[in-house]
Amino acid sequence: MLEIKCPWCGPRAQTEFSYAGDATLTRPSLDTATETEWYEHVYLRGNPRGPHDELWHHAAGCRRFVKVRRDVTTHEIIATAGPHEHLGGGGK
Amino acid sequence: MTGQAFRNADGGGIDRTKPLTFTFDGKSYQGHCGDTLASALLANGVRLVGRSFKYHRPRGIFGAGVEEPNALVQLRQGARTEPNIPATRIELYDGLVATSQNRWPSLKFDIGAINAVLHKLFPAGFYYKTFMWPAKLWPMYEHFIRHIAGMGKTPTEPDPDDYAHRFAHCDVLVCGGGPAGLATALVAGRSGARVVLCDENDTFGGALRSQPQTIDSRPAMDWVRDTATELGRLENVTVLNRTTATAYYDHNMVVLDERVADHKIAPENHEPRHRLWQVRAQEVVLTTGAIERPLIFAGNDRPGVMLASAAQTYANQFGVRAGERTVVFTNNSSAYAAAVDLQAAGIEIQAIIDARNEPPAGDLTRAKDAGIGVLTGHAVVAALGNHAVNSVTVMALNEDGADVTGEPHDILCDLVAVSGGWSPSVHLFSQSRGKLRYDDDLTAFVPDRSFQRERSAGAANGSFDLSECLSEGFTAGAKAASQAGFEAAAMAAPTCGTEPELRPRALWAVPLPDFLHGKRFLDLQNDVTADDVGLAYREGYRSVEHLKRYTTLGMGTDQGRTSNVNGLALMAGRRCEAIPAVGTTTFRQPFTPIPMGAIAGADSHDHVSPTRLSPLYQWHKDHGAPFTTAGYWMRAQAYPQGGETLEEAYLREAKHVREKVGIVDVSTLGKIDLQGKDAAEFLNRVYINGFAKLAVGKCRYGVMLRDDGIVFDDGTVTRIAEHRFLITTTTLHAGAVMTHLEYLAQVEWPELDVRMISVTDDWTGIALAGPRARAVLECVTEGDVSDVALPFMGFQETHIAGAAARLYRISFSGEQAYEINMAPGHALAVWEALLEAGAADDIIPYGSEAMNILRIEKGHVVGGELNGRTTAADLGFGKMMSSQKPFVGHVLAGREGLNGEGRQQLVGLIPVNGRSRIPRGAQIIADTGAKTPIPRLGEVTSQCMSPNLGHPIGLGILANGRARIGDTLQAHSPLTKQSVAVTVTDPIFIDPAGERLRG
Amino acid sequence: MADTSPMQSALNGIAQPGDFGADQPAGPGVTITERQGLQILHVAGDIRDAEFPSQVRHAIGLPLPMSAGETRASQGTRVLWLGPDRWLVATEDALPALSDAAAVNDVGQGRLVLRLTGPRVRDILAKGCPLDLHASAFPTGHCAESLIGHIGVTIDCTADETFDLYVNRSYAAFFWEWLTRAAMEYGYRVLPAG
Amino acid sequence: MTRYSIFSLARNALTGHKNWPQAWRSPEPKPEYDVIIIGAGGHGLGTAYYLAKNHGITNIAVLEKGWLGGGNTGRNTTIVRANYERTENELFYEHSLKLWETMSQDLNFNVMFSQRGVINLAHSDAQVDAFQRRGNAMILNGSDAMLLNPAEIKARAPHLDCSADARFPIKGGLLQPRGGTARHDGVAWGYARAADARGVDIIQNCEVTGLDISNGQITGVQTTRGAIKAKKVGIAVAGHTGHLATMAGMRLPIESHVLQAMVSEPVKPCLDTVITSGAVHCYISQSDKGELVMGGDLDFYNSYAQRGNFPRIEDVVSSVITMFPSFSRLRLMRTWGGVMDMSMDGSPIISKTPTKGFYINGGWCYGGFKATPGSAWVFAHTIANDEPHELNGQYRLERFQQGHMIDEHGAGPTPGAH
Ligand SMILES: Cc1cc2nc3c(=O)[nH]c(=O)nc-3n(C[C@H](O)[C@H](O)[C@H](O)COP(=O)(O)OP(=O)(O)OC[C@H]3O[C@@H](n4cnc5c(N)ncnc54)[C@H](O)[C@@H]3O)c2cc1C
Ligand SMILES: NC(=O)c1ccc[n+]([C@@H]2O[C@H](COP(=O)([O-])OP(=O)(O)OC[C@H]3O[C@@H](n4cnc5c(N)ncnc54)[C@H](O)[C@@H]3O)[C@@H](O)[C@H]2O)c1
Ligand SMILES: Cc1cc2nc3c(=O)[nH]c(=O)nc-3n(C[C@H](O)[C@H](O)[C@H](O)COP(=O)(O)O)c2cc1C
Ligand SMILES: [Zn+2]
Repeated sequence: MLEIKCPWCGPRAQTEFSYAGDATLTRPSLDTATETEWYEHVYLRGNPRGPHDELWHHAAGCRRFVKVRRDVTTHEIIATAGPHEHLGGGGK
Repeated sequence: MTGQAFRNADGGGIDRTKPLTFTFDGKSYQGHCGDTLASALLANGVRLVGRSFKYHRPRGIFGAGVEEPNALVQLRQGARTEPNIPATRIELYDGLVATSQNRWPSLKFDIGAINAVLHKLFPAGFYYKTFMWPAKLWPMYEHFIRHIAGMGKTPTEPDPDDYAHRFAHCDVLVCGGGPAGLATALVAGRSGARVVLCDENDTFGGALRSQPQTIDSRPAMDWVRDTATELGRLENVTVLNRTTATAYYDHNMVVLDERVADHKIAPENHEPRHRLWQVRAQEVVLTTGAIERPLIFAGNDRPGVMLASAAQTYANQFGVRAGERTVVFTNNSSAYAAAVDLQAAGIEIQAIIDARNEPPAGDLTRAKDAGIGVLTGHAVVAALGNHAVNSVTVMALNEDGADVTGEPHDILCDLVAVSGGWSPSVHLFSQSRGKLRYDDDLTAFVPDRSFQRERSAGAANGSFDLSECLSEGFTAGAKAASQAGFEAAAMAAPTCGTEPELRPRALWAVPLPDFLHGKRFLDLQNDVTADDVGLAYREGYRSVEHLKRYTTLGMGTDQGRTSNVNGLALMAGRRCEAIPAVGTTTFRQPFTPIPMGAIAGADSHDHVSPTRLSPLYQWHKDHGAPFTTAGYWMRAQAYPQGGETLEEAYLREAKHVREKVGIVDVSTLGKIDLQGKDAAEFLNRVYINGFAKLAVGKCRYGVMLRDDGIVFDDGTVTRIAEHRFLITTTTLHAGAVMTHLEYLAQVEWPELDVRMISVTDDWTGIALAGPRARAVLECVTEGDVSDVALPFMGFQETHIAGAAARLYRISFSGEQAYEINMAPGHALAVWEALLEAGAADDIIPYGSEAMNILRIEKGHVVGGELNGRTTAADLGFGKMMSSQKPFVGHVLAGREGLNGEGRQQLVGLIPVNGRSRIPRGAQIIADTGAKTPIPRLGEVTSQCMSPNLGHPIGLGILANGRARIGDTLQAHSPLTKQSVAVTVTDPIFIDPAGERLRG
Repeated sequence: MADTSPMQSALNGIAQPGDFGADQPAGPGVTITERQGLQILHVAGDIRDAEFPSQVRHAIGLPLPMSAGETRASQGTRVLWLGPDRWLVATEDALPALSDAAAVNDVGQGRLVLRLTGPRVRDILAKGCPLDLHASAFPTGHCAESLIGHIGVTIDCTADETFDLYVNRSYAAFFWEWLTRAAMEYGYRVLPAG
Repeated sequence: MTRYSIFSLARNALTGHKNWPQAWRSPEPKPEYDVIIIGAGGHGLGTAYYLAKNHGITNIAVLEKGWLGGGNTGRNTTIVRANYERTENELFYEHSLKLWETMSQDLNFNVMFSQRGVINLAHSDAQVDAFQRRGNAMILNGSDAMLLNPAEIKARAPHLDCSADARFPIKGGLLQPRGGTARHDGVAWGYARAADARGVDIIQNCEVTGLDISNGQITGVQTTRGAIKAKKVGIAVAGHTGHLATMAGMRLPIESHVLQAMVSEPVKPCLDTVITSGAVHCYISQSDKGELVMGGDLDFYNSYAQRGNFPRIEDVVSSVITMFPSFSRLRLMRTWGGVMDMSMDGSPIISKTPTKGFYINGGWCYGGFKATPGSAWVFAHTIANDEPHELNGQYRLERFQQGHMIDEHGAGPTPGAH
């Protein structure tokens, strides 16, 4: 079981969280973005083999979304932060 | 010691004053407290204990611990029976019952042994090459293969025992309680760190329990006892015996399996049978010791061939002679100590056959002092005998070990104690992603680089000398504690009696001379031989992974503990490559097999996933309602009266509601309280329709889409106050909608001032519906609920039956209806008050089935229609989609494929004959006689008998459905051999103008 | 208008007072009491909005705890940190009136509150809760939201060997069964609700 | 190729099995091939085989970074079925199922395809409805399906708890009698041997590290064993699809996730069919060797690690013993993980790409083993003709942008959700 450091609650068990997907995506504007921009946003993924920035939802804790940089080849967590903060640590 | 012919009068850790009776294959024997089943069987001279997997060869006891590949038995009887338990791992208790496996009709005479005769036809992978013709006979061949395979038998009754889980956190976890582990735990424990120490055995001491040594000139076991006592007294140390570190996962989480009651006939006083620990450790120290490897020669599987350390364990720990006369066959120094101990236990040592040409002088002196003859540069080429060994054939090895030469000579013996060197137990290390290194001097893989916060010490680290084990343990304990933030006092290693280095000679399989036949077994459990490696090589299965899968080497319950290294070394030899270049197969969890019950803990059966109950649950139950699940919720289906079937009951209820009045428990709907200055704007973005102008005290129906433009969920939104809304969701999507809204608010639109909380549990919901609904309501509230004060889609905060309540005039049934929300503690009172107040109006409770009928009659969509593929337009919500404002999903909803020709749209269906039920799950087609594949125009998503219309109806989604209204098509169910002609209609069957709900 | 309607506990018909499970000469491993009559508010707000914390403090007489797991207590009232923008106020007194600065919900009836006390309480909770419940990591005055037996629970260590658990009401029966089964091996006593 | 049969087995027995030839060669890579297939799993090897057999193209290399069959082909729960509701899927998987039925004979390698039936359990009336809908669609599309009542299910799986008060009571089940299991490794080996016999070079320990593309046309690949040229390159790398696509400068509607599987210790036959339950999240069958083979949901986070985590093991095992209470005392022997190519609608992508000569086969989610022969068949067709086969036109890459998703579960564009 992974241990994820919630920026608010501290280190907590993986089971308290639910995975919420790629955190590198920037949501297109609701009113001005094109169908292609939305298509790319909703469907396409970098799916990198290595450090991956992703969101986890601390569902059974503070219910905040947390940004996590995790190496998907080792599951090592490099850094965590709030959804609008910059992640420290290595990786891209 | 009745009948225990092989038990010595003294020596060992057993309690001779406590005789225990057990049976094996129906025959009764005696053993002692402290025995394992294996030691007790050997004490009684029982040597044949099982049959092998494929050839059904007779097999005996080979090891003394987790490495045992052979002696697997069916333990216990009835509901507690368990297959495949190694006799070496079973602590004897009084009344133990064990039976041998994989034989029929008996262990001594096994029909399956015919396979051994036909063995030539059955090399590794033979089944890939045959049984293909005629193809239709394969099921028969397979039936035969399956019955030959397998081992023990599955219980046929549910498990009567309890299992528990346990989460734990510590600074230092020590896996393995031999000298290295005890030393580690001692230093770490004294530092004040939170320490957990576990060992799979009943007592601590590891190898010292069976290999007597000295520490500070005293018996090493004294030190073990002192240390264990001190550790037991330290409050910051948790000491767990009978506890296997079974799995090492990411982020230093190690799973331990504690066998709380396996050493008893049954668990006592409510204790769980196993307790599964999930330990999160700052630092882990692996002190799991090492396991002896065998040497491979013809007939090396016969009962009586045994690991030297195992024979030594039986002698020293259990006072049991594993034979009368033994030949010790080794390629390293460790067997010399074993030989001396065997001799001391009264076993006659015929000779030590040492593969090395020049064993270290110390070994030779030791043998000489004990009067044991040593034959150097020799090997056992074959063990002879049938149900047990009776002699071995010995020959000289040539210089490179690739051949045997000279005169063969036979030595009589009933025990062959073999040692092929030692393999550190690196399983957990590998599971933690650690990288191994091959050590040529030890002829073994040892830990090299760690990737988690973990280190190895002692034999697990390739250090076999006791003083080295202790000093490595002290160092590891100190390092781990200080890494975890504690100040650890270094400890000086005590002086120990010296043990010679192993100095093994690599010898992976003794060559088989031409004049001899016989199989040289690598994997005793799966009957994989040295020749199978050759075959795999020849056929191109040369990667160790192919070797493993083609031959099944190491795929048994012992996971190849004693066979893998020999197998891959043989393959390396074939490939003319170095052993590290060939590599190992992957070590996987678990370390040793653990019962599935232990893994599930308390989380099985009724607790496999949570159940949620409405505050009215008990009332429903008391009134005879059967329940159905909706997500975690249990919902009352109907209230059958006096002998009614379920269907009769819900048809009656559905009719009654439209004619009179009824109440239904709708507590399961999701409810979200949304507050904040931007709440209205937030809703505007989330729903396809507008909410900015919704007045305080009004409700509105809303539909939300996913980002991809498909309908996500629907429900109502009520404006409670200027900046406060109550959102309802469907039962099934409540969690997902909440998460979706939180995501949007927190991550995407942080600029909006909104906060939300799920209030599903805080408000119980009761819907009151039917033409007489208002009349009933008026009896239980003092508020004004007239049509003017509370019109359709109106909202009030009021009191009902004395309880503070939220009252919504919304309708799912299409009738005049109210949804009443109140605090759950009051729900029962309100429910009963409504029934009482409504008695004059003939009120009834109705369940989820009638509710479903009412909504189908009104063409409301739920699960079958909101199937994650339909768009708002498909479902008839096209006009609701606002063009005034953007909302989630609107862009991708515009994609070509989600619009235009051919989309399946919501329609109603009525049987043409007015009678036939529309088959459940029917597909809608034009022509039942068409050629396969028959085009599917659509599908029936819901159907029921409409008690109010007097004929069956259905909802479906149909290609170009709205344009097909009036057409006749087939609702076709070949699965149930039903086909009903249906007329396509508007999906709203009752009161399309909505007069009833406004009335 | 005041509530006149009778109240019903989520454990009605489920929890029976008495001693259960293993015989323990030293007494039960844990004693379980349902706490009834607590007023509970869920308070959400933005602490950057200076008004909000001071208003809350004014209304309940306690400052909002600001760090993870922190609680504030006075006679009869406890304030629990649930997250950076959420708190739970549990009081035996009358409900404080909170202003518009916060999003407030009365969740008193939506929760089952159990008080667990006894020498084995941490052992029992650790059967299903992944948090570090050791006294050094979860001392008196500490609280957390987490999972116990796969159900979300708010855990409040109110005194040595004493924990209050807040469970969503619809899970009450399920949780009760989990809890009492977990307590079997240590023996447990159920006291009448109070 | 020496034909395998009981006669060749007997003949070789006489010579101590010393004369069996290699099942496949280990050739050095040539500088250029007509077609390069990346990934020697069942799909890649099968594609090479059908390119040779159906399309007469034999100058092919299959490049494999590890050992052939070591990807998901070698680590799946081996369930073979064609029980889909979407027509696009059903026709494709039914084609695949037909190929399974003759695979052993076609390859002259017994892949032990065992049609012991696959049962999907329904635990609520709504699920019975959904399964009936699916079963009907299957039959209309020419496949086989049967509806079972609880008693019929109990008769086929006596250890199953069919009691009415079970937490997930069994209300019925959808059986596909022709479904079953196969010996997963055998599939890879059988295709490898048959492809090799037709001249295909299978090159193991050869990782593709880059794709050479010029002017929108593929020209070859870079590998750990040097550059190799080809004008047509197809990838069949399952969990690594996203990674390979990056080399072509593409992002795909695919994420890589870890899925675990596990086996119990072997026991005598006790489960003679395949049981799956969507609501309880597990599937289970018994192998010919006797182990119970079990799986469940993903671990639900992106991963290329081939190793999973404990919560999922707990979950699968508790589901299994809830359904089969008497399995509680059986022991779990081994667990492992595989890297899954999860697509955005749960259906695969077998498609041309914007780069000429570059073809993609991926997005198999939980179910690509059963697709092996069908996928290989149509992928070979697509590569040979530079046009999709009629059965994979719908699996084109553009479908997402156009809004033609094939979303069996209606789970939407969340790759872990399918
Ligand atoms: C645990 C588990 C259970 C499953 N259960 C089932 C089931 O019951 N039924 C079912 O139908 N499906 C199941 N699946 C899915 C199924 O196993 C896969 O979809 C299928 O086997 C994929 O086959 P493949 O040939 O496409 O990929 P693989 O067999 O994974 O082959 C891809 C190959 O590509 C190689 N490769 C990757 N990158 C490179 C590179 N850069 N250069 C060279 N080579 C490369 C890999 O090493 C690998 O050998 C399961 C999967 C898993 C993990
Ligand atoms: N005669 C020789 O040449 C020779 C060879 C090898 C070892 N030894 C001796 O063995 C001892 C080695 O000491 P040590 O402490 O390193 O090892 P050890 O073998 O004494 O102790 C390891 C302990 O860990 C337990 N264990 C292993 N895996 C476990 C797991 N996953 N979970 C729980 N418990 C587990 C074992 O059952 C054992 O009790 C020394 O006394 C050494 O002299 C001698
Ligand atoms: C259907 C199936 C059955 C298996 N049976 C066994 C088995 O009986 N014994 C065993 O040790 N492993 C068994 N395995 C697991 C493999 O040993 C191995 O773990 C798996 O192929 C993944 O490879 P890896 O662990 O080397 O990464 C089985 C795997 C599959 C797919
Ligand atoms: Zn948190």
